[in-house]
Amino acid sequence: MMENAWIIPLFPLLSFLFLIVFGKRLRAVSAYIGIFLTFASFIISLLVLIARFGSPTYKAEGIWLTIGDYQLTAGYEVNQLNALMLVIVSLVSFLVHMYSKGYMHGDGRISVFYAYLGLFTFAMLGLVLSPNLLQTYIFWELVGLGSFLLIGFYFYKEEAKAAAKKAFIMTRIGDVGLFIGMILLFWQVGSFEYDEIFAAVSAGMISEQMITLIALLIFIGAVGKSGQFPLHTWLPDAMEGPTPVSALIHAATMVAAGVYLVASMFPLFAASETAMMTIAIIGAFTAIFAASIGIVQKDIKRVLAYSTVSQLGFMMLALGSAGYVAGVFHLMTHAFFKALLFLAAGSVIHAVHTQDIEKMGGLWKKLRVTGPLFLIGTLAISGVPLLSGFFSKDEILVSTWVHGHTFLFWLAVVAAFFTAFYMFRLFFMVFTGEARGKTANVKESPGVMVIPMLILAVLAIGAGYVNTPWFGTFLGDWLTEGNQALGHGHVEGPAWIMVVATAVSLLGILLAWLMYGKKTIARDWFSAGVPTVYGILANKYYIDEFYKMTIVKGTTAFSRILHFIEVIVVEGIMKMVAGIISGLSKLGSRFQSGQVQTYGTVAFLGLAILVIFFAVTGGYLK
Amino acid sequence: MMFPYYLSLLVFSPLIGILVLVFIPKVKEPFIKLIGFLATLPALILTVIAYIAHRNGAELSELAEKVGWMQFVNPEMAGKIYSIDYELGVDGFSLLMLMLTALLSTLAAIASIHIKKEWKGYFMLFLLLEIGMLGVFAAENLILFFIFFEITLIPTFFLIGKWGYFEKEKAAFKFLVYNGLGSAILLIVIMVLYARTGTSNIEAIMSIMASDSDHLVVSAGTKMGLLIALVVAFGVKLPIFPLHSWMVEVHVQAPPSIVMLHAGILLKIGAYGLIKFGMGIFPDQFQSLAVWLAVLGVINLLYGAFLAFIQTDFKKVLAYSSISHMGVVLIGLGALNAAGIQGAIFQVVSHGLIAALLFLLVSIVHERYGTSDMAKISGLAKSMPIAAGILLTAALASLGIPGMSGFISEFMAFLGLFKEMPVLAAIGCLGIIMTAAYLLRAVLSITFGEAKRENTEVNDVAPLEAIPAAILVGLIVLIGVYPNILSGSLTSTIETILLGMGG
Amino acid sequence: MIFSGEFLIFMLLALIAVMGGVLMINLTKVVHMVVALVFTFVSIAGIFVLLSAEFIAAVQILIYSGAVTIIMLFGIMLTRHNDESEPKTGRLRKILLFLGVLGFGVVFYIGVYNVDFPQAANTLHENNTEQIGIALYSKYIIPFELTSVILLVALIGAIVLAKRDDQEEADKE
Amino acid sequence: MSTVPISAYLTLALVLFCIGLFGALTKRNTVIVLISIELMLNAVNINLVAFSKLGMAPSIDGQVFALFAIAVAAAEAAVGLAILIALYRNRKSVNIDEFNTLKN
Repeated sequence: MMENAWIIPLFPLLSFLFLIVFGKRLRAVSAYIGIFLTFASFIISLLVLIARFGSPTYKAEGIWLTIGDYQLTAGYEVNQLNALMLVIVSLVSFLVHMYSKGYMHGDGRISVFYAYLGLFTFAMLGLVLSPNLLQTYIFWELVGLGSFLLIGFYFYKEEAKAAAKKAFIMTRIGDVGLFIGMILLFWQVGSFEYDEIFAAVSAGMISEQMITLIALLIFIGAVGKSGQFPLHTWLPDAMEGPTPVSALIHAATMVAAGVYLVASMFPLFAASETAMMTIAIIGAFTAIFAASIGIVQKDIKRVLAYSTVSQLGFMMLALGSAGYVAGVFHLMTHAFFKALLFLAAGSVIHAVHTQDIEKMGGLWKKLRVTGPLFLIGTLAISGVPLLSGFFSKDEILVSTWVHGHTFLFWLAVVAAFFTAFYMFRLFFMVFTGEARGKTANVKESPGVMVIPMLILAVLAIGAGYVNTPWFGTFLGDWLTEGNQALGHGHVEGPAWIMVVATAVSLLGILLAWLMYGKKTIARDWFSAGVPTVYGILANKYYIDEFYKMTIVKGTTAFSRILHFIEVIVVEGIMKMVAGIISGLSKLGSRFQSGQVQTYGTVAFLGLAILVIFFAVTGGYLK
Repeated sequence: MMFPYYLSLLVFSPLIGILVLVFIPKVKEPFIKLIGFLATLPALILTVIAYIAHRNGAELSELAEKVGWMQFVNPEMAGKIYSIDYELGVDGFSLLMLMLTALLSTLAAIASIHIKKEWKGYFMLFLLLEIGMLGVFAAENLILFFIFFEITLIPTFFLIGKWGYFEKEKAAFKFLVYNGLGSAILLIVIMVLYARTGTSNIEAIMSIMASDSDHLVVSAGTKMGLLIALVVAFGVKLPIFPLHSWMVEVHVQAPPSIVMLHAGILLKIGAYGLIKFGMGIFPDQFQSLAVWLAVLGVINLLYGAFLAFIQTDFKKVLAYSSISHMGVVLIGLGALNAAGIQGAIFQVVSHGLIAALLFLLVSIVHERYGTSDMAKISGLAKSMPIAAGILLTAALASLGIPGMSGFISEFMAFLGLFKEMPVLAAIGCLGIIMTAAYLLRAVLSITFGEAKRENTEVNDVAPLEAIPAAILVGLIVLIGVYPNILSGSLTSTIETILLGMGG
Repeated sequence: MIFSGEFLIFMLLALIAVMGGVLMINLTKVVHMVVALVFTFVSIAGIFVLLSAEFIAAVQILIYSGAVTIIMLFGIMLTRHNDESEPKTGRLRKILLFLGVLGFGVVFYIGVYNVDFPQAANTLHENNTEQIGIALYSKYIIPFELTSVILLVALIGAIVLAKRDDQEEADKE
Repeated sequence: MSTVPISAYLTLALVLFCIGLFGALTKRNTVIVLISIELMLNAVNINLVAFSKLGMAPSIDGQVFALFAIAVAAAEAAVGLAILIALYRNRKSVNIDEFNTLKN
């Protein structure tokens, strides 16, 4: 089966090509084509995963580009991480395809939407299958392209346009880091192949500083894609895209690509202590930073977006603390519960046609299915015991503690507390209490939207059990099998960590309940109590404004300066030269007065000068 | 397959069209356009046949031809006969350029349907321009090269000056003055080389120069001077940073179908000349100049990008983007290793296709909206979804999205430069971000957003317009997905160049 | 240098000739200029006599001092009677030309001032007119005839040019 | 034989030639320009005649040439004047500044 893995990304590609060409005529039928083809992908992915359990890594490559003495190859590889990601991606993608059938119902450009989804899925699957860094980079960019197209799907909205542009450019900044890192690595190793890179790293062929530099550059790529601080601002804005897109791209798959990249390059990162430390710090900081913003947001999707940023920070923290398994594990569980949350949020938005949580409330009774599903997602992300998020988050905390990052550990704990708090704040505001908006016409979403959510809910509950301290660490053992560099499959940590994690999440839920559920604590005690802090948080630490003031304005100003140079200096020199020439010719044309005497004078003067010259110099022939 | 005078026929095949056009009354518009289009086909077919034959293992040297042309005796050296021969020949690189030229000429001929007046004169000049361009890439002789080089100038001048937009005359004169200056410098270089070596055959000069390690034929200083002059001469064409201002104006004022050829081929003659003559004839001097070329390349890249960022006219954005992209060519050349040179050549081909595509779209949009001012067009995705889609594709190709040709060339050029000058390359990478920024800013402001009321009543792309666009997109994607399709025929060219470098 | 009578006369004639030229340059009235030049022409005739070219001298007086001068005076009369003085020309050009002419003159003077050919005996002064006549009608017969053609052409040309166009006249009236 | 050296004649001719040249190029009145040209021709004649007597190989040829020159000069004067009159008739001026039809 594994030798046929190359076929997996081709289905969505086919879907993309087919729909972009014939979509106009197919209209609503396009949805079925997209769903069917992604389903095929998913089935094969599943088969590949099953096949991978029993056999070693499979890899096939062909020559793609010859550069001098180097042969760059393209191909595909199925190892543990790839196989797992294949299934996650194709499953979520399939579910989102299905969900979109209901969500996008009636949209005139549905075929385009499915085409874009197909493109994205193709790129993401290609990314996952890549056996070398160059191919990863190629699909990495294509994934960004898919994301860009889908964010800008509502192209007539100015916000969507701005968000798409921002997403593309900000991730591109990160991509350039990856680009540079990749090329530097190539000249160190002489190959883009992961195997050879890791071999070179373990053989000590590359100097310590170089590894650190390369690792950090590659990490910049991951920062851009995964919305880590300081390149995180595009991710919340990306919520301008249709909600299923947010679920697929900006929660489950693409944003996790950064984490995936770091995970798949893990041996390289592990070789540099500085790089690992940086990743851990950035991860932890992003986790708490985004969580603190999430507390005060009023847009349902933005809250989820900040929570995504924050969770991605957790994953980075895990990877930076050598918790390879923890990172990948959380990546998997997060994919499920965050996709679930987004789809449920989409269902809510679909029902009430607003994203402002201030205008929701009391939807529990109206949305009989969506409500509980949302609750499941919320519980999972908050780390309530026995749901998937609990296990993976616990794993991360353990890794961090064991690795000795005490301070980061406590940061992560606080972030976990925030997470529980703002997620339940969201839940209570949306589903409980008084209805604050028009909820008369609210109807539950159609089955085609509910079924994907149900599947994801099951996974959000159960996915954690593949790797638990109690029932065995199957996932961890399998992932690290046959590869020393990835660390141990399971990290033993002190038992109190689990207690602390449970305690903070329950504490967060309690606080949220007190404020928004039972309302024993005034809702505005925070915003009224410390308005400055509240203002900072509500304005996302003014990061966007800061960028606008510095980078955007700076670039424009610099461009203006260059424009000035262009006009004054470059054009000026040209004008000057032209002026001198035309001045000279004007002078010359004055002699062309039509008067014979003038001509005679000039001719004679020329003669006289020549004569005098030759008389003085003695002539040419002398 | 390969009959004698194959290349001559190829180069001069548009002449048939000119001759036919002479006898057609100038009012028969559709007929003239049809003839103009058909006349570009023989060259295209011949180049494609040659390329396929080459891919199947045919030797390109079979195509070379040589006929005595003129001879004269050097009065001071009795017995030494100076001769200039009519010599045509191709290598992998120039065959590629020939194919690109033939293809873009055909497509530009199709895009010329929007020409509004004097079709007869237009197509006659157009075909003459094609002869010049084909000749430039097929000439194996410096003097012949120069003649063809000049042939390209004159039709372009008239095409811009007569069929362009508002300030067409000014642009045409600027074009002529700059390029005339460039070709004057080129002529000096050619004449010095000819006088010193006694031959004008490019390969003969190369071998003389290669064996002239003691600088007996030409002193080291002169060589350096000649190379710098060559860089300036081709730098005008390319264009290199301070010599670029003519090109912006030409891009804005010339008719889009001509800009397709201009941006697609004529600019590339500069790169072709630098690679073929600069590297081929003065390999050692080129090496010492490489750093500066790379620096210039980075300046070009960033300068063009930053200026494109604040333009308000879409055509100007594209013009500065061309400057920026030509920086990549220089970067590749400056890197002076297999990756870099291959990247530069790829960029030449790739930018040729992408620029042609972009200007094709400009012509389509301009035809319908009567402007290319970005403030006046918006919501193209609503009114002309197909055009908007292709425009977006072209922009993405231009900004180097993998899977399209722009990425491959950019990647290889930077790959090359990072090996030699990592810090400079890292600065250059800023250009990648800027490219994304300015292209998206421009393209999104046209395609996205609310469609203006007066803009809604326009037709989408007509089939006749869509065909060239589809061909271009197809080629761009083909090169992007499977770049080896080009690199195969380039290997020998690059090896020869690098051998000359002694590396 | 021998201070001979011949030299004295030469100096006198040369002085008159140059004086005439300089006056021609500096006088303001056109008629005066022409008259000044008559002096030059006459003194050049004297120079010719000194050079044993009596016939040329006679021709010089007849044609230059007589015919050409008279033609010129006629020309002046026929064109503009009241405005005989001439307008000023550009000062810069005058200065430049003066310098140019001066330089030109100096250079040629340097070339000329010590030209000295060995004196050879000659018989030019004997039957000068006869010698010229023999030369003209034997050796130079073709140029001589051509000269007559030129004169004829000039004659006809001058008449054609100066003749009023009848058509034009008719239009005027 | 002759006590006046040839250089004296040549110098005299040179001076006259220069005066004629200066006059021809600076004077505004066309008549004077014409007459200056006559002066230059005359200076040439002096040279011819001087060489005919005091040159390396004295002969009558120089005088014959001077005659030819005089004939041509006379013809020139006549034609020149005729042109002048024709021009005057058109332009009502003999000022050479106004004769600038060469410009167009």
